[in-house]
Amino acid sequence: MSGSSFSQMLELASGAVLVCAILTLWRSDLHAITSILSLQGVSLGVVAGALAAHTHDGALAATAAVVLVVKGSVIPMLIRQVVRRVPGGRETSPLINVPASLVGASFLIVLAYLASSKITALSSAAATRLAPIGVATVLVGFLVLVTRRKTVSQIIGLLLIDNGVALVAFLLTAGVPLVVELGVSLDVLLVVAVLRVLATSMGTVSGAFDLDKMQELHD
Amino acid sequence: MLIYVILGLPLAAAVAAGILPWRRWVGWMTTLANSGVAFLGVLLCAKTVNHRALGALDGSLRADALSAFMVVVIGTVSLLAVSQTNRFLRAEIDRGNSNIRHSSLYVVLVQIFVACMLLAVLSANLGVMWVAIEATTIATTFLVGHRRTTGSLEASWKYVIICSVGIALALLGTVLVYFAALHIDGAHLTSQGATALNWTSLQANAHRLNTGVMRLAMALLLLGYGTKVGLVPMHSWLPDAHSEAPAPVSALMSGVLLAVAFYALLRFKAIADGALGVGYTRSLLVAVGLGSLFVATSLLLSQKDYKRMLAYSSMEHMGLIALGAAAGSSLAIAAVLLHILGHGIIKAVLFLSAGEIYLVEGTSIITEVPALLTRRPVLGGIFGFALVALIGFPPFSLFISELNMVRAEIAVGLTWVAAVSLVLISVIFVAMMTHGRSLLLGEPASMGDPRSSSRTFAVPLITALVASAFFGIVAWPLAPLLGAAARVVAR
Amino acid sequence: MIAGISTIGLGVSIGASLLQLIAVVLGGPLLMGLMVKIRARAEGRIGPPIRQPLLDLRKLASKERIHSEHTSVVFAVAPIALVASVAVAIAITPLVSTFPVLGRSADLFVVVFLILSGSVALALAGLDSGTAFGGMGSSRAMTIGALAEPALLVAMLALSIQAGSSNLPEIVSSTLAHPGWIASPERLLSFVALLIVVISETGRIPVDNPSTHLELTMVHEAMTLEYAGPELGLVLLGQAMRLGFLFALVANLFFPWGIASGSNPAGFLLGTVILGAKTVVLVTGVELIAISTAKLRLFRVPELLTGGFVLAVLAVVTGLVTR
Amino acid sequence: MSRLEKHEFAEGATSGAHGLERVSERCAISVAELVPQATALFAMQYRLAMIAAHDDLESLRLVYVFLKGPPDNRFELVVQLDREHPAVPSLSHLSFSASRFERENNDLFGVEPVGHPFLRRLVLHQHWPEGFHPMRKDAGEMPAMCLDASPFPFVEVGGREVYEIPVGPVHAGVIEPGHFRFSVVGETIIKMKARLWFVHRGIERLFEGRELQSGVEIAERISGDSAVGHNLAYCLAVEEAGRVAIAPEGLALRAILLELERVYNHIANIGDLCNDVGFGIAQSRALVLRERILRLNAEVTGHRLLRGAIRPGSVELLRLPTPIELDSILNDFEGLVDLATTNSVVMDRFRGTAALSREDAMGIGAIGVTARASGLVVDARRDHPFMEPDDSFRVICEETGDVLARFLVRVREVRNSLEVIGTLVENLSDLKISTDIGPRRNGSGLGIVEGWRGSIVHRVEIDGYGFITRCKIVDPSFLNWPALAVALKDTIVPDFPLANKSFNLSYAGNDL
Repeated sequence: MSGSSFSQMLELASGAVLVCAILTLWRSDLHAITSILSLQGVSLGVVAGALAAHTHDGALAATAAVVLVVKGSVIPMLIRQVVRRVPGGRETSPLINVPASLVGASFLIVLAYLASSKITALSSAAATRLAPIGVATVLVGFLVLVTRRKTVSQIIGLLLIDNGVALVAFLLTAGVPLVVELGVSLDVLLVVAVLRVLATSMGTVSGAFDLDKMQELHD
Repeated sequence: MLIYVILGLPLAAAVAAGILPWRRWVGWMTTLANSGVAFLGVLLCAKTVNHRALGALDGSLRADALSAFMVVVIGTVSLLAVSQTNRFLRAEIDRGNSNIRHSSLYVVLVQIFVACMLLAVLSANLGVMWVAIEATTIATTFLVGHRRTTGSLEASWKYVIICSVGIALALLGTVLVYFAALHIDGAHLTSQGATALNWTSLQANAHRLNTGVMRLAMALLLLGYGTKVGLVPMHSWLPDAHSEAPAPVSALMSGVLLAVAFYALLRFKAIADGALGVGYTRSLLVAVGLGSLFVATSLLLSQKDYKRMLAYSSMEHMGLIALGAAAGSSLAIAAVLLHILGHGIIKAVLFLSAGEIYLVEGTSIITEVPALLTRRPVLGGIFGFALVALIGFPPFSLFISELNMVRAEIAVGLTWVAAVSLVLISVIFVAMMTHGRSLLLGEPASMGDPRSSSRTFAVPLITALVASAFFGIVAWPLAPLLGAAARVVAR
Repeated sequence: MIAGISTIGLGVSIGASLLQLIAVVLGGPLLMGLMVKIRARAEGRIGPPIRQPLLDLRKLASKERIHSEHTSVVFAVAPIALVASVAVAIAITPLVSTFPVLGRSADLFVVVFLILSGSVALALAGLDSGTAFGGMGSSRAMTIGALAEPALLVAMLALSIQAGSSNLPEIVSSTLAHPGWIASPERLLSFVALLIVVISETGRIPVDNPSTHLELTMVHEAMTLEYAGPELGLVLLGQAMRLGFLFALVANLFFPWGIASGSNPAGFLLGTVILGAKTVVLVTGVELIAISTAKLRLFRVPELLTGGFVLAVLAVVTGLVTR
Repeated sequence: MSRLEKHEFAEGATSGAHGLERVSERCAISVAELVPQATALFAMQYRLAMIAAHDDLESLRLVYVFLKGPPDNRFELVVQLDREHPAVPSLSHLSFSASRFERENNDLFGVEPVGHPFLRRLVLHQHWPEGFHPMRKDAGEMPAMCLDASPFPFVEVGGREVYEIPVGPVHAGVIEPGHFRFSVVGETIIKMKARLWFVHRGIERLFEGRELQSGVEIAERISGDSAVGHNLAYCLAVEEAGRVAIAPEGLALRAILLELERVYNHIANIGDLCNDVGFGIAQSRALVLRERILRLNAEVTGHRLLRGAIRPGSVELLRLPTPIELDSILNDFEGLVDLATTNSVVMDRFRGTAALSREDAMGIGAIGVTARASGLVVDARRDHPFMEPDDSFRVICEETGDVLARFLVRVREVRNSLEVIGTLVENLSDLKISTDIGPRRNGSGLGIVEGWRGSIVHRVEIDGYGFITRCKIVDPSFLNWPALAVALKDTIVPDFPLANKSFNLSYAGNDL
């Protein structure tokens, strides 16, 4: 892969990861959000794949394959099963409305850019310059997590954060060592599986897919 | 070899408990496995006390004095907690809240939980350590939600979400550290590869890491692992999870899980101190430590539920430990480690006896359980002594460790921090005494059934109390080990 | 780049601007007619001929002027202000040639200001008529505009960061020089953001339904309900010119190929034809989107526009990151 | 029930005319008994379907028609009133519908409901002179209209930032006239008041003195889109008054026409709903489909709007719809529904918009599609059937009461109606069924038909010479218009056309 097309590919795929994060804030149809999440997983896999092709790194290529499978299809599939049980299939009552959270997201993106200046200063590699995009994805994930009230939306927020961290990891260090990466992917998968079970039993025990309905514990 | 056995014991116990249907003897078998861990931990201490480190699996696993000490803490507290598992499961089954299958799952998950914590402290690689700590979250989720009530499900939901977010931030921090390690002195190093995340090499090269990246990384790590420790601002899962989880699980989580997460912070602190000097991490730790102390104090004052009271007390002690670590001297770290051990044992005793109180009284509201000492002298006595120990009365070891932490803080110039923390400790002291008095003393409304607590319950707990008092009076068996462990991370 | 202007001569520049103006004055209504036609065809109808808007304009021009007695001078001036502001914007923007008259002043902020002042004039006219619908339309249009204009500015900013200048002819010229730019994330993002803004500013579905006659749902139509005769013609012409201008601008910012960069009259003619082709493609695409979707709930329109705004911000940040 | 003094309905309590179980009772009571009797009936879950006033020259007579089903129960309370000072105690505290009927009778007959809390003009606008009651036999010539009439008293909503938007009565587009006044804060509707009766044509008066057969032409034009519904109700009422029974095949033929009318109107409405959210492509498909059905209608009855096929005592079709035609319509219809339901913007516009709660629907006494979309199980085809319901027939309900619910009720009813038609045509061979409606006798009859909007009720009285003396009509729109105002609360202004279309109420049927 030539240098410029490699960096262009990297830019597009990383950009897609962040755009997907924005789209999850934008849409309230949970089915659509799940598809967006899947797209984000694929974009992440493409980032890893492009890096692997560029550096001829076999371990990284394996990681890319794992990411594609786990984040592109397995996790969205698990989430889709939870979404099916949500009546209406929509995020109906975010704590702050969509326009406000979108404006918030734009602030977070700028913040991420400013906060990452120290990181990007350290290396002039094409990939390193894109690190703020990953950081921004993490912050947008935070926003989703904090402002959305459906259990599914919270899982999605968590995954956005996780994908953002993964993007930073790929861009900065071409992925953490394979054994760690496998552990990380496995952990994420297990967390989603655990959350899926929890969301389901919360739905059956108290009929709550809405976290506002779960306010037993407080001080 | 020793390391393999230590890791293998709980795993083997988990496999066995997974295959066999739950019986009492399965519970005892896991207790045996955990006592093995504790014993081997002591052995490991003996081997590492003279600053030697043991390696295994091509250097992926590594045990130095600090790891060995943590193994002992994990072994001891899990031994205490697991020794009560049979009683707890029997009671749950008798009440129809659980069945054999759930009980099996419970035993398996507890052992996996213990194994993950052991892996976290024995790993040489900071990435693997991250994976292990994240795995503890997964293993404990269903333990927290074991009772499957609305409250416990909500608690486990909060627990998983908040801790996963925190741990994701920690991963981001770890990635940044790795990134810094790959760009030592501004040059890109690719040859380092996997060993770049080994904390020994990181610590050796610490002074050459990029300071800007390390600042960001350390802040993220403190926020991330701080979530697992239960430090502000991401502490809100802690009281819910600890009060909703079954008593042995609360004991394990409060007693060691928080400490293991703090162990991760200590490791990173050593690296960050090398790169940035002590000042940066110190100010961060002081901020979160005082914050946690403050939040814990304010919520302890008006607490009505004794299990939540214990949970907030955990937050308080984690705050104290963070302040101790902020001081960072050898003395301070040694005190921190002693505090970790003392708090682990005492908190385990308290949660286990609180579980017992809940079992016989059926409520966790303080005012609904008056005059416990009169009605159930053994149970009340254990709870009372443990509470006294927790508040920091001599002769228990927490007194010594708190005293030494304060001394260390003053020694490094954090006098105002020490002063503020002492004030807050005093307030907590009063609050806990008040709650304890209304729980333990007073006129019994009715005598109830004076069922005496069983020996399997009382003996381990009393032994633990005595041990804690013993270490409070004579520190010599521990002193060299603590010193050796402290030197691993202290400057 | 700017040096080129001196070589080309003022006369040619004025000629280019005039050509642009004529192209948009005729082309804007035709584009509107095209959109109606596309929709009609998609719905299985024959629909009015594409030149229908031009015929309508001719018809309206020959009618007598009628003013409500409750209106003031604002009502009479607003259509002229609308047409004039758009005309100036058209004249100075590189649509057919990269060297229109006053090309140096064709800063993208100036153009945004001109577009905005046309919207304000119409909104004032809606308020001036004093009817319930006029006020309602104005308030809705201003709400939408308040969200669309920042998105427009920020999206343009992203382009100017990439080109290193906020001068429109320069942006167009440097895009010509770097064809690889069009696949860059910031270009794609700002393209989507601009498209959203253009759809909302021209009152197309899903933001506004130009073909509805239900007073209560209208946005842009509601402001102009009180107009009749030649003044209605002016308003419609202004709106058509704005539509033509915005689409031509977007087309040229992102796909500038074919624009005349010399003083050859043949090049101008070719540029006009290619510009027409580009805008027709763009308009067809937008109308196809409009056909396949429905009008958003009024309170979801801000979601769409702030989404466009965030994409624009994203474009700026990506531009800064990848520089 | 025990407190009611029963009077047998002229010829036996159970009218076995159509082989259906039906309990019809009539009970003449004094003015004083009205409130307790009505209270008892409401307590037994009866609904008030109409209050028909009659001018018998020497006295005025009110007939309160109460309905309950299933099983089909009809109860009439008859009250004789003094012609000079006609006054009855108001039932408005018992039933919201009653308050509207009472206002109607106050305007048209001058029957004063004593104790009505809200006695203002309903049917007659302010320019009609005070004291003129057009339905009285002695009303005489049309009086001069007053020019200085007071404006219609709308309830003004006070408060900061509340403003009013008046719309109509003349609208943009080809719509019947009605004036709406919105009190709005920002874009949110606080209160909507509808002013109707701009097309009051005196239809009921036109029936009087006509021959039974020639009532059909008027009945079919009460509300143009409900030609079958109104005409069938009229014919059923006339047949009941004349004690005539139609053969089951004839009733099945009539049911086919009724369902055809339902199908083409529902499909048109589904298209209109899509158009109101700017999804024109769905509407054009709906219009194409509607046109196909109209052409089918023309082949089946000779008239695109199904007029002229049903007459008192008879029904005549040119041909039956074939299963292939029905299948093809269903197939195209499913394509249309898919197009709309898979568009997330369309669904977003429909969902949650102008929701009418079950309680509100019940309190207002809503019927038909409106009621069923709010979860009320009411359908005259089940409650007051004129023929044994087909096995494939289902009462279709949704729970949420929003635009989406009304849309879905229509969608599912179209499917069900096509299925019902399909099974009905299987067993039919005769296309013409006719029964002599003589010998002449006087009497009264009630016709209840579930038109596509809801239950249409006609109450006809005939004399012994084959003429109509009174025809009282209740279109479902009369009962459902107030529901629109309730559902609009907290809806935003731009959603009004959509909400209005989802109720799809008739102006002509209401105004009469």
